[in-house]
Amino acid sequence: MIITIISAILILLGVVFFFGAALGIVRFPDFYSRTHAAGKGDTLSSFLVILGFAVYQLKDFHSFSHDWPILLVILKLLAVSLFIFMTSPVSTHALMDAGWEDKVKPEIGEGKPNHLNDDSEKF
Amino acid sequence: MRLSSIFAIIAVVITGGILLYGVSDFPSFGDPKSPANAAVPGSESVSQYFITKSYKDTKVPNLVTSVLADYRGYDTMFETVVIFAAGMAIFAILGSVGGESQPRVQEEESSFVDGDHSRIIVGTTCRLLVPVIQVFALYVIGHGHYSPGGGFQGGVILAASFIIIALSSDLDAALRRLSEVNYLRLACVGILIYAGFGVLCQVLESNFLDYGVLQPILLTDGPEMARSHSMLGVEIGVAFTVTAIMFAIYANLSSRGTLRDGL
Amino acid sequence: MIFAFDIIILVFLVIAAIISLSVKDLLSASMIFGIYGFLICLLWAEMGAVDVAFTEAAVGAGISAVLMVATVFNTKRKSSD
Amino acid sequence: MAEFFEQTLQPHFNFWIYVILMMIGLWALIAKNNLIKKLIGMSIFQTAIILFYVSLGVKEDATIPILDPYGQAEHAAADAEGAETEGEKKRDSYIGKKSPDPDTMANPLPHVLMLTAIVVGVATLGVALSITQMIFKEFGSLEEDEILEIVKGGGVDD
Amino acid sequence: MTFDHFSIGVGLALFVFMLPAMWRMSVGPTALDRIVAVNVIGTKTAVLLVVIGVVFHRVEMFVDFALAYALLNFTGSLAAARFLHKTKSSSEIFEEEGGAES
Repeated sequence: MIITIISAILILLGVVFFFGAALGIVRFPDFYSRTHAAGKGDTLSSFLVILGFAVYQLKDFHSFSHDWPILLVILKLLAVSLFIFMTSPVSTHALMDAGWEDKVKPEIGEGKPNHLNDDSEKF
Repeated sequence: MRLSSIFAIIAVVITGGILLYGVSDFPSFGDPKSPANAAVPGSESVSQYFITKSYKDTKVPNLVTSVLADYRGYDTMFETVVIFAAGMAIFAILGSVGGESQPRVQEEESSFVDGDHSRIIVGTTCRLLVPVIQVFALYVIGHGHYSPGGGFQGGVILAASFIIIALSSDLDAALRRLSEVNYLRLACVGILIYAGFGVLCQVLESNFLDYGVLQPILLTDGPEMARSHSMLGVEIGVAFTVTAIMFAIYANLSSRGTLRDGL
Repeated sequence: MIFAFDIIILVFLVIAAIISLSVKDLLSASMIFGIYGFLICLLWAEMGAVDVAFTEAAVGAGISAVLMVATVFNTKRKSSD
Repeated sequence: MAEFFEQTLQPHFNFWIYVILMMIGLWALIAKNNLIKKLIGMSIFQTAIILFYVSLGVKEDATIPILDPYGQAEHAAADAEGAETEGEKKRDSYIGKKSPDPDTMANPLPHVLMLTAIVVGVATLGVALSITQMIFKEFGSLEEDEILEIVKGGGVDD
Repeated sequence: MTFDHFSIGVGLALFVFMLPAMWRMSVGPTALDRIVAVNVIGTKTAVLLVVIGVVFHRVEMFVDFALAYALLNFTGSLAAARFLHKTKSSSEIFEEEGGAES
């Protein structure tokens, strides 16, 4: 029972972060900030949801000799989240770099330092 | 709106209307007693036979693999031949086979320029991930008896790993790992492995692709395990062909058949 | 078969198909066709066809979109409709 | 409302959507001007047909067509009933003891037929894309009407 | 309420959160926004496959192709990024003839 509650809490936390990422994709003004929402929010929340389901697998775990396949499943689930952690930020990074090459203008508010709109200076 | 567009809408609406009308006579979705799933009275359904008897016949828990490589092995063999033929068609259309005979110049591994952050991040991650993807592809091919997977899936994933190499550095780097001559050889070897299993059964005085007679060669206990092991061999053949042809399609398409300076 | 997922995926599928046919940028069209592949894979997974879903996962994520992007790279990116 | 849902919507909703997807694909094949759009339409048409085939093998409340080597689903049901004792727990020996019930397992035959069709579909898509590239090399355009005009005007002057 | 119902609810929530990405995919405004939306939906697909596996009580089978998605998901984005590096910028392509990118 305690395992189910822990996993439910982790999964709900992940769903909350998914909601944040979805909100960011709609509400943010320009491409770069949307990429930021997609890269960070989705990665963390998918990690949390998958971790929650991995914890839930432990409910059938009674003894090591009978239930070792469950440990294998948990290992694979953790591998899924690890690879999402590696690939999702890299692809958003590549996209952001391509956007800079593609001359997508970032949106800067009034009165802010505006060096990002200067094409001559690439950070 | 163009005239052809109006005619297209008329044709599509008529076809779709007829099909929508016909759908109303279908058995409902998910019905276990529909004619495709259950036995017609007086005869045994073939899919019910596959579900109930397949494990006894072949000792393979994944029913899809056992039906794919054993009961319908002849079909799968010619599906593989179709993929091979598609690869040959692409070579014929884009004209790349035998384009250059001298070996490719062995260049240095492309080094990173200072400040080229994108190349460093993407290149390093791909270098870390490609071995994992290749090991995973081999796992998918080999473990296809017990979990979803098999030759087609594993071959496609293996080809995708080479495509990732080509995307993270350049096409030359991928072609150095799997060159033009080698992928052609690999595609042919895959089909020869598949057909070889069939001919081997014929040599042992049985039908084409009837794996049960291979028991004295494979040294297994019982013809069921012989069928299981032969399926593994057949899947490996499929994986060779699919890997080679999928990578060949990408390499030719991305460089217009020249195999140089691709995407 | 999970009926709740079934309806939603089918509706999304029609939306993705229409969007990928209506954008004028062929690069976007090929990438949105990738989304169509993801949704098809989910549909097969919830129908219980795991092997088919695995094939679609490998093909749709790894090969299909990349082939289209390669062709668009070698031809023209702008489409008239 | 519930009656409409059970009598009309649930049995045939999937098939309606397949027909709609097929109509979208056919419309794109006929009416779209760009060749790559036509190929996308062809792929949509193809997936609609594959979807139709696979959905013939779907059974309600059925599991996937892979026998359970460790009997996990069975044990979950037994745990829920509370009838499980430690002595009966032999996960390895579940399969092979009894033959599975055909009604509780999805039909594997359509999966096999369609699994190869997907990979073959990608290979043929590759062939179509290579033909597209050669058309672009020859005519310099991917639009159908421009290509037709060039063909009607006597072909490409080399 | 069993854990199955909870899992189905989580799956439905993930589908609902896919809708903003679909909307971003349809309105653009640039091609890169659409590609980011593709990326987001790809990540959600890998999670949803695990959810479906939990509902079927067969996670050990479904986790394999969640793994495949996690490993291969960035191929498309990588190809698109490379495409944009190697061609001239999309604003030039779409504005030289006066046609808006949509």
